Amino acid sequence: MNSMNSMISDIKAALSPLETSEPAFRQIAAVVKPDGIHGALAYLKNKGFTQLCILTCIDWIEDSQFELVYILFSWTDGIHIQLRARIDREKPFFTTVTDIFPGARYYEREVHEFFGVEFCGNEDLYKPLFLELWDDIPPLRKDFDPQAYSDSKFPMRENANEFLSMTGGGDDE
Amino acid sequence: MNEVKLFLGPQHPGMHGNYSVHMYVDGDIINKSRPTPGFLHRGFEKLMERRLWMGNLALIPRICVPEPDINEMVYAMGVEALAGIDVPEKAHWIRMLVLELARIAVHTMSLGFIGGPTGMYTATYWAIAQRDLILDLFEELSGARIYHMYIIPGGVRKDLPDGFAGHVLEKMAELETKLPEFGELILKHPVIHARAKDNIMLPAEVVWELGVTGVGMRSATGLANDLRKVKPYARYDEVEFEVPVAVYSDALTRLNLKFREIYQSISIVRQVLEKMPADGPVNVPVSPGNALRWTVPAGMVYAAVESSRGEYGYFIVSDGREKPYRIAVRGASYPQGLLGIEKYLKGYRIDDASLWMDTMGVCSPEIDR
Amino acid sequence: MVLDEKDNRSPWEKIGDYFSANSVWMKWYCTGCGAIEMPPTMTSRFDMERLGMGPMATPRQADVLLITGYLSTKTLRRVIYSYEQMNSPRYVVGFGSCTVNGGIYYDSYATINRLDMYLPVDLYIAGCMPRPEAIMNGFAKLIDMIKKGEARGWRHYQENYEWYKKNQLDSLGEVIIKDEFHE
Amino acid sequence: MNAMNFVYGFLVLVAVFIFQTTLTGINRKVTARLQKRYGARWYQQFLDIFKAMRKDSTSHGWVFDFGVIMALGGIMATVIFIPVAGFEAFPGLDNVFVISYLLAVGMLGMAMSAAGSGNPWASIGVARALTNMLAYDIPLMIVIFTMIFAFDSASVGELAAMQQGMGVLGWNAVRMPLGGIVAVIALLGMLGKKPFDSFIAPAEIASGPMVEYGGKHLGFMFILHEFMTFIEVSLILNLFFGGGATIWEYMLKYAVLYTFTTIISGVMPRFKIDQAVKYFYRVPLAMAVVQGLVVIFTGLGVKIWF
Repeated sequence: MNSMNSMISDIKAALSPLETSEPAFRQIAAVVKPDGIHGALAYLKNKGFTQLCILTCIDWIEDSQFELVYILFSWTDGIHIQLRARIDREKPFFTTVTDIFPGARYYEREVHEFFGVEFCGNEDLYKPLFLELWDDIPPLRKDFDPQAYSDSKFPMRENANEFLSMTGGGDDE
Repeated sequence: MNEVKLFLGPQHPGMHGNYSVHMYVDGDIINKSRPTPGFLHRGFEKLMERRLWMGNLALIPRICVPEPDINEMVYAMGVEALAGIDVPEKAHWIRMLVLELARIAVHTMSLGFIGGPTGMYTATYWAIAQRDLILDLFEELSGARIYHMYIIPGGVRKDLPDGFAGHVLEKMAELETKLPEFGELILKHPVIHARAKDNIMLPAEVVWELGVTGVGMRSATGLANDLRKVKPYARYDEVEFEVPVAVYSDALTRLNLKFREIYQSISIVRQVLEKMPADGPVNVPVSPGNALRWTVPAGMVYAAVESSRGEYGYFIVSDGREKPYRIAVRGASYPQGLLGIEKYLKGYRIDDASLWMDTMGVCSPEIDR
Repeated sequence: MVLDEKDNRSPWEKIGDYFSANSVWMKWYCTGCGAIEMPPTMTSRFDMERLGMGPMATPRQADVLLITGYLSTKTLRRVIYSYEQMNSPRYVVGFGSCTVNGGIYYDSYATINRLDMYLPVDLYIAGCMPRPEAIMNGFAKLIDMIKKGEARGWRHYQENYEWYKKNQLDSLGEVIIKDEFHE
Repeated sequence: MNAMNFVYGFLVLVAVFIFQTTLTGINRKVTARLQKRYGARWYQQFLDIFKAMRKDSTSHGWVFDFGVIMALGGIMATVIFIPVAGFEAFPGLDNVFVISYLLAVGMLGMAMSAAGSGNPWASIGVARALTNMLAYDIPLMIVIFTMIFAFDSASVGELAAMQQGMGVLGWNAVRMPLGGIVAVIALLGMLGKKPFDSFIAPAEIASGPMVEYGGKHLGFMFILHEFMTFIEVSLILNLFFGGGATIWEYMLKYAVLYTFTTIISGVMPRFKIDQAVKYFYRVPLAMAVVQGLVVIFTGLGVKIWF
């Protein structure tokens, strides 16, 4: 089992990350440039990080950037790695990593559906996955307001007694 | 060749939960299948950004309905890592107790649900009744049967009630007398063998390709890849337990593994009750003042626990304010429930599709969120 | 659902309602998390079959549609489709606070807030989620209502079809999905 | 054959319906007790049928409607020809072949109707039901032909009468033990009890042929199912367990045999359809052939018997 320190120095040497940190017990965070993600994932997979736990995205609306997060896990070392890269929010294009981790396919579809990030090379990207007949901006973007959407689409109940008065019930119980 | 399009689900008795597998069949054989999630999509990740750090406690257990405690645990672990909270010793042990009881409940239920696809309804009836005994324990502990909201950042909500340890031991003893009956009825039944043996295979290379964890991974690779062993959380490094493994993963092996894990969990529960400190605080206040105005320092952390279906994790981002900036959920059944169904259900029969859902442990609410 | 006060059922309808009340088959459709309390209600501990209730495989065979919890729009389309496949007399039971007013998901972009805008609900069972005891109690109440001829949501749906359809279309855009395979 | 025969026939139908439906209700309770619960009321099956008859129903075209009527007519006609404890509404017509061909009319009606609904699950269910029929029929027919050969009679009533008078030792199930086992296994298949119920499996094909039936159509299907159960159990009872000298003996034996199949099915999962066929063509078929050879070439159990 490699120690955390040697792993961090390995990563620093091989990936030349912009920044590394240790956010939690046995967890390493590394920020790389977007074009370095592919190489970094391939390198880490060879180092024993064989499992892609999750691929997700963060919307930094103030910086006008999306941050893609790849979390890998090594079952031999018991270490999680967060690999992060920022891409432009206005031009959210990225390449797929399904050639390295085939399991990323559905995560990419999900990120595309919820954030609108397009992964070139993932052929199923444009099929709807979770949402059906969606007619607004991707819902997990920060500028999407679910309350307003809900109010406009799904009417609320005006008062609590309405149902009781409608059915004429409520008195006998 | 005359292909027929079929919907297995969402309203099909063989489907657990609101999930759908669309397939093209030729006779009984599946030629092509495609998972259709999203029927349970509630937009949790968005809703969590709109709730306070403490307010989220009510929301998170609803992500995985059969086993809600893992949600509370990962959320608590992640927030504690971000805010640098040290959890009192006793709280760790109580958390383990809750998690293991939940694991027993889920495994018992999933053993019983094998009755759905195979038609063994008697097993279902018996197993659900056994699970109810554990839900009674939860009710005594937290006041709720399903959604407990018991594990909170900083510890657990309150101490164990008086006499709780005794009740747990009683129920465990009763469960141990009933489990051999299930073994007899389910795992040794020749017709179940005919249905489940050499069926719904999961080869080791597929495990690595999809990223399947949990029982699926352990039954195929022969490695004891359990987060409780590999990266212990709470006090799992201080209890002794085995992780059952196998090198040939068919539906029957996975059932067997689940059955053996129940015994391991019972043993962990006993050890926890033995080694737990008798007194001491069970939680620490997370903030000096109003917990509703509590802010968590900025940072990003990934927390994961071993659920009954595999690695279950939250990726939590805080920007230092009163609400989380983003929380992403890694559902444990994501790989086998989506890509697995799409790629590896081909060639099996219609009857086996729900067996896949059952033995792999596909939990639709955590896929949809 | 405005009820006319006096009981103007013919004797045949009364006999029919007696049979309907004592043999209520529910549609096996787990629409939300309340479904996790259905297995205990059905199985050995609470044993729903005592009341003559049992699960049925398809909407054609069923009498009562259980909406077990929140409904996402994607599910609501299927639920409406299922409801319209059922043969009358048919009943709808809403489980949990999510069907009453959206519950904890009041601000979600994917779930509806009021079930009775889209389907004629005969009975709500409160709770998040309702315990098996509450479910049994609710079913006993439903049986009572059917016996007295009070569960007339299906007739209300027929009479006010345009109103329901308008609500459904307003919220969902399209009720029936033409291509579920997305190809 | 005069008017009285038809009156008898009608009375038989009414009596059979009441008896079999009551027994089904009691068997639901037996299953419930097996599953450690209280279970439905004994008359629940009546309530279910009358409730279904009360409901509106949806038609899927004239083939769908006509198939139901044809099936019900065929099955009801078959019931009248079944001899019960020496009583026959139409004496002399209780030939095995008459019964099995009339039964086929009912089966075909069901298949036609279900396929007429246009639902793919129903088509799969019908295909499975016919495959299942093919599977259990061959071993059972070998045993029945052996019996006809040995006793020189194809009349169900005569075959039943021949077994009476010797107590248990007279039963064909004892004279031909392998054949008796084959008959009980085939009965499970005929009744659609587990492990051979893959054609109506709810969790696999959403109850198969029944998938589109609702309301009155479903009520007819339930009545049809009760009659069909009566025919199948009666056939096995008459041929292998000596029928009954009195009506009470017959009813008692019938109830025991039917409850036995229920209990077996309570602790069984179901075979997939291909496994069911393989199973029938392996064990029961071999047993049936061995039984046939033994009876035909040695006469053991028929000519040589105490």
